[in-house]
Amino acid sequence: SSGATLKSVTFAYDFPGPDFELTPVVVAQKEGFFAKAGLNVLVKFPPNTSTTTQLLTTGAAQVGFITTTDMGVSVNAGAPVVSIGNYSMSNNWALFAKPGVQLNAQHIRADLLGKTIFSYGDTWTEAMLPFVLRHAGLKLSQVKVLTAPSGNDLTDLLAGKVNVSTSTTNYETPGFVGAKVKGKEVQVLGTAVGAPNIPVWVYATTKSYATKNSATLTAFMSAISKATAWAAAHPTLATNLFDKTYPQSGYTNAYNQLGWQLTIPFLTNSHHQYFVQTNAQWSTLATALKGIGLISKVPAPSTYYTNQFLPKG
Amino acid sequence: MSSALLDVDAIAKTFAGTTVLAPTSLRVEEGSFVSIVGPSGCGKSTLFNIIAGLLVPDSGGDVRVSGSSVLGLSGHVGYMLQKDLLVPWRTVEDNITMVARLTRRVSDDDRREARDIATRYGLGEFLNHYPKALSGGMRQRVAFMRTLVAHQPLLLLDEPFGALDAQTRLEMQSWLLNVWRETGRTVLFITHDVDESIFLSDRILVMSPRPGRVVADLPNTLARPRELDVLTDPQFIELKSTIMHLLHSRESA
Amino acid sequence: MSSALLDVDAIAKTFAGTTVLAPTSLRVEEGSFVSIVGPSGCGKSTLFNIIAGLLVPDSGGDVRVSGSSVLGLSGHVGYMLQKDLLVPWRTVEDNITMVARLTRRVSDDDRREARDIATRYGLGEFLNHYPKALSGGMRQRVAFMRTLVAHQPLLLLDEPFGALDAQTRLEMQSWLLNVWRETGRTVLFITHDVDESIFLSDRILVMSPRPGRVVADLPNTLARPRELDVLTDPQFIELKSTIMHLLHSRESA
Amino acid sequence: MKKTLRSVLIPLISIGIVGLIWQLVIVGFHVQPYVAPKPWDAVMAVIQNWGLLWPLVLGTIRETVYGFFFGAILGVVLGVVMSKLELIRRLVYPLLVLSQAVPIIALASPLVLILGFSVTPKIVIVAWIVFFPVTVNVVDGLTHVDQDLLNLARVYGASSWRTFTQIELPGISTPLFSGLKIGATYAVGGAIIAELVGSTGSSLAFYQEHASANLQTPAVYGTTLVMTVIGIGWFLLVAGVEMLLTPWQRRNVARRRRVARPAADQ
Amino acid sequence: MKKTLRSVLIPLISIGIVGLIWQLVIVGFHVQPYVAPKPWDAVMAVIQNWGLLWPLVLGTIRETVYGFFFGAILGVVLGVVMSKLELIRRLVYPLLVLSQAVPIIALASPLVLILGFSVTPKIVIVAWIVFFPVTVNVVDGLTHVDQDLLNLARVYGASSWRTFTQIELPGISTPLFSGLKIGATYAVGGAIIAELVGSTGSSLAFYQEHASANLQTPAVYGTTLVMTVIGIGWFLLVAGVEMLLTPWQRRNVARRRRVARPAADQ
Ligand SMILES: Nc1ncnc2c1ncn2[C@@H]1O[C@H](COP(=O)(O)OP(=O)(O)OP(=O)(O)O)[C@@H](O)[C@H]1O
Ligand SMILES: Nc1ncnc2c1ncn2[C@@H]1O[C@H](COP(=O)(O)OP(=O)(O)OP(=O)(O)O)[C@@H](O)[C@H]1O
Ligand SMILES: [Mg+2]
Ligand SMILES: [Mg+2]
Repeated sequence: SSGATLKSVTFAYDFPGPDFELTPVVVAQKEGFFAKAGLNVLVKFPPNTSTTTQLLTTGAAQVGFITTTDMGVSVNAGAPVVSIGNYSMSNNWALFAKPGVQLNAQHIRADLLGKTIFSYGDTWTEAMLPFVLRHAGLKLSQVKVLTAPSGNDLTDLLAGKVNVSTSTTNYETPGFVGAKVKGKEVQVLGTAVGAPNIPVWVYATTKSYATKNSATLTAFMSAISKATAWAAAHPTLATNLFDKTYPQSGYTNAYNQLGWQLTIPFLTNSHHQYFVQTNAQWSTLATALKGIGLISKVPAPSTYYTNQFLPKG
Repeated sequence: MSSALLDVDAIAKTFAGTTVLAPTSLRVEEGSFVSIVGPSGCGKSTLFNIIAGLLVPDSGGDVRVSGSSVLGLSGHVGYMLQKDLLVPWRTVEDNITMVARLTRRVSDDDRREARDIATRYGLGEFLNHYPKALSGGMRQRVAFMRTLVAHQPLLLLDEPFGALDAQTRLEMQSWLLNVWRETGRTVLFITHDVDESIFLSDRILVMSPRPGRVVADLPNTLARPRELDVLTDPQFIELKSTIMHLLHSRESA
Repeated sequence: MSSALLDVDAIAKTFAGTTVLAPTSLRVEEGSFVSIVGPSGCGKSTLFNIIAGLLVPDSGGDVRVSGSSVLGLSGHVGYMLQKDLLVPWRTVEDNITMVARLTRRVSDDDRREARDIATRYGLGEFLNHYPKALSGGMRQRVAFMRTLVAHQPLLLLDEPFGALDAQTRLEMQSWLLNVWRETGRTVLFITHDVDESIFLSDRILVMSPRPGRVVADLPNTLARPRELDVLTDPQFIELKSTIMHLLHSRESA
Repeated sequence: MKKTLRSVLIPLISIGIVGLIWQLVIVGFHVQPYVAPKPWDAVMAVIQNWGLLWPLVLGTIRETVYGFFFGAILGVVLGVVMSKLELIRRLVYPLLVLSQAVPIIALASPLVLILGFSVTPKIVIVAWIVFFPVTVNVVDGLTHVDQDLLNLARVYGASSWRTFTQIELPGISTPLFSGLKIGATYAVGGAIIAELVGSTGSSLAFYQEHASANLQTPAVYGTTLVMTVIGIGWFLLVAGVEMLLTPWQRRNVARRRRVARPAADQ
Repeated sequence: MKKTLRSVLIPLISIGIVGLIWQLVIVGFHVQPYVAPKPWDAVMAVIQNWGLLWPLVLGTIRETVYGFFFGAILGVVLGVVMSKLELIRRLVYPLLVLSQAVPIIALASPLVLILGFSVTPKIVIVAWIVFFPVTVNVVDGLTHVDQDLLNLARVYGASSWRTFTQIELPGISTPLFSGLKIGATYAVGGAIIAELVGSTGSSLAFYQEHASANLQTPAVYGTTLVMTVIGIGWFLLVAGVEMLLTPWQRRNVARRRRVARPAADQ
């Protein structure tokens, strides 16, 4: 079909620049999944990591990519946004130590006691860390949390300035590889030390757009579903496509390859399903956010999401 | 209404409580050459600044040029200030044409005139020099040339020749007299050189020490053109002694 | 080796290819008062700047004070420059004590001296004024006071009284002569006023137009102390006419 | 008295006008509170959390003050040295330009690696930002100090130090204070960036970042208000010191006969 | 000729020295490549990726140039208006200080939201950073222009415009160019921050940001080198223009008799 008949949709990413988590969208653009669904999708990057919600609510974008914690606070702040599908189905947030340094789920208390933990100050880490500390039987005062929104956790970790860094495995591991440090990285998944196993990222839109553009959103999710499956099946091709689309991203192909490959396992649940959201994931999240005081009340889980646009079957 | 070109009427000036210029009146007929002498700090430059519109006098007085008040206005006189106020970023030639540059487009005629007089009065080799490379007397001459080429009918000259040697000073004086005579301009001239004041002017105003006021208005009827031998003329000598006496009696003033 | 306090030996100065000062030599005996007259731009100030160590002359010459070379050195003279170079951020009192301030701690004595002479010579009411609030003549007097209280044995004065009225000038001259006589200082004095040069000095050096050089070294044996009536002394008149002649014959020089 | 009142009132009016425009935009364009708050809500967010904010504000002020002083002193010293020694100027100038052309963030991270997460790197970063406008203005100012006044000092064989304190320093007061005012204004911004690169415990920057991540726009804008107030205050302080130290710029007569010897004369 | 050579050689030497120290630190302290690369590796990272970098560099230069020009003009205009109109100065100065005390990042995001992701917000941000030092220096410079020269213009009834072009503008050349040089130096840093906040994908800033996330330190430091070179180049350009436009600062005699009428006289 010709461009003129395609419906334009602006997709707001969660980070000011492109990286490999954008692969499904790129594949959907470049392999024609969007076009076949009658869509012309344009990617927009926010000026900083906390503006995606504002891009959506001000109409600058129609569909967005955001963390579930951002969804939590946005809804709490009264922003009329709604999640229309998980991007990842489980929690790959983890603690990392310098290669060769002791970090083990079995004796996590001893490994963390008195240590310095790096955090970007992101809401996700803030929400997860209390679970880990509680699990380890530690009070906040028994560790040192370093917050550095403009820092670089890997450099600080490798240079020995912090003992533990926090991130998701798909971003941290390629970084380690890029650093060419000897020895395998030491990581402990948050879920192994008490963090709830809930998705980190979702696709979202505004309530009004969802009401008026149900067909478009269904088409979008259907195309993204096919593209995600294709990208998971052809990781190398998909990553090359990403690199070709964003040649000046500054990331190496190796980094993107590894990053995407490490992302694939988190995209599906135990039933090999994409996207499907549950009441449980949202109420767990909301409770956690309320627990650290980020939101004032725990709303019904259905406030956050709808599965109505997911591809059938 | 009088036919005086300049009519200063009861002008006084007080700086922060100190009266510098007592109420002073003076009239200058069109085409006349009037000198002002007076002790240092008596308010001569202040008077000029008021006439030129740079200072606003205490309320009550008025300054009229050709009958209309110019209090606080400017643009009606050619004024050579006591400092040789050259523009540091302009060459000698461009400093001489500075008044044109400040008021309109500088024409080739302006430039030619500047070059001509600079060459005639010994600055021909310095047309492209910046002021910092000039001697004190050369700077003063440039400032004087700038004032003359402004072609204003009323000239205020504040010690224009103070830094010049006798010979150069004579040249400048005769040039000034020529211009004055030929173009019918009116000149108000501050000097500390009593000889000079008598040699040049029609009238000499003597001012008292601070707070300054005009204590004598002496007509000078010596015939023109005056040659150097006028210095020995009895009328000259008498006038000079009158002025000297007025100036020296200041302690009692 | 001579006993001259100042010995200027074949000093010349060229600015960018133009010779401003032809090789010039002069000797000044300790305790003498020497005047320099010469046309505007002939290099008088340049000569002073070289003696004071502000300018380096062309190679070949030398300047000796008390027998030792001071080429390019400074700190050995009291120098009043042609510009009344007051420090804008200092009051009159502080400007007078500026030399002390530049070289050592200002003492209460320094202050007292400054206040005394300022009061004696008509600036008592202006001790706390900044220079911008002074008249031209007042500025020049402050600069002169500053030079005198520097208490240097060798004084270079570049037209120190050019902006003063006759009466104030007389006061300053007699003060300078007093200081000179009582403290045995040596004075080199640039002036455009030939009367002044004869009235004050032991010797008068006449310089030629640019490139300047000393064309005459005229001793002045008029008896001291000299009163105002010296102006009519035949010796005075002869000396004056000699100097005038030398100055006016410049076209042929 | 009346003058002081005016010099306080007029800036307040202008801030009031900004607040009014802000309010009108929010109301007029129906801007939702999670996009941008009303000015009064931002102010309230500061007042209500003042207990929490105050220690953070104090921390930022401390970094600003120390950083400004070190930066100002470094700026003057560098400026003086560079204006005196041609070779040093030529060698060092490219490095100074380099130091400012590099984005601060790119510098801040290695600095934190070297100096740790204490207050030190923050002071260093503020000083790093502050010194540059001071140095440029001091270098350019010193190369244009009135040559005649310098000659006066030379005639009497004044030492370099006395020439500097008596002639050069007062002679460059205008550009020096221009540089200091520019530096003072940047100091807060520098402290904020430095705080973003790493703090153990809390900081004003992180408080804001956190509020931003959580869509608490009143707190975000409120924090910006607080930072701005610190910046304006610091600027005014420097401008006030300039007024105090350069009386000859505004007065014809010095205020009064000094009785005690001023320190500058020693 | 010899002088030009020297003025190019000495900065190069100083950069060489920095490179040497850098190399020595890396080798001497066994700094791992993921913390900081050897200088030569950084240079190589630039050379090898030049094809990729060049368009990004061009983009950054474009933002810098436009932003600088708008900022410089705005700075001069604001400075002039503020120095002439006391009321405007009092009203506007707090806002200017405000504009700089607010961290750029905090401003950049709303700006990008309003102006979109084009080159416009980047130019605006660069101009925003550049104008301030210019304005402060112009305001302070104009309040201290030689009163006697202004009087000269007043005596002859010169218009405000001619007084400005003939007396005030040349009279503030030193502080004006100090401000412009400071602004020129900041311009690149401003462009980089702007790129971080408002680029759709490709920009020098993002190239670096991602290289940093990659721990490709040679590329990170190489990009910094490139940014620095742009900054130094821009600074030198402004300094060169200053030399050209203010011959009276260095010469005793104007270079030659002008034949054509210069534009300034019109
Ligand atoms: N830096 C310079 N560059 C070029 N020429 C200069 C420089 N300084 C002075 N001159 C020239 O040197 C000559 C002598 O100047 P100097 O000031 O010594 O004269 P002077 O005898 O003191 O004159 P006056 O009586 O007018 O003060 C002048 O022609 C002047 O233009
Ligand atoms: N801005 C000012 N504030 C205070 N006093 C001032 C100011 N300007 C001038 N004066 C004073 O006014 C008086 C007269 O100054 P003016 O310059 O008119 O004197 P003058 O007659 O020109 O003297 P001279 O022959 O020395 O040039 C002086 O005592 C001076 O100190
Ligand atoms: Mg006067
Ligand atoms: Mg001279």
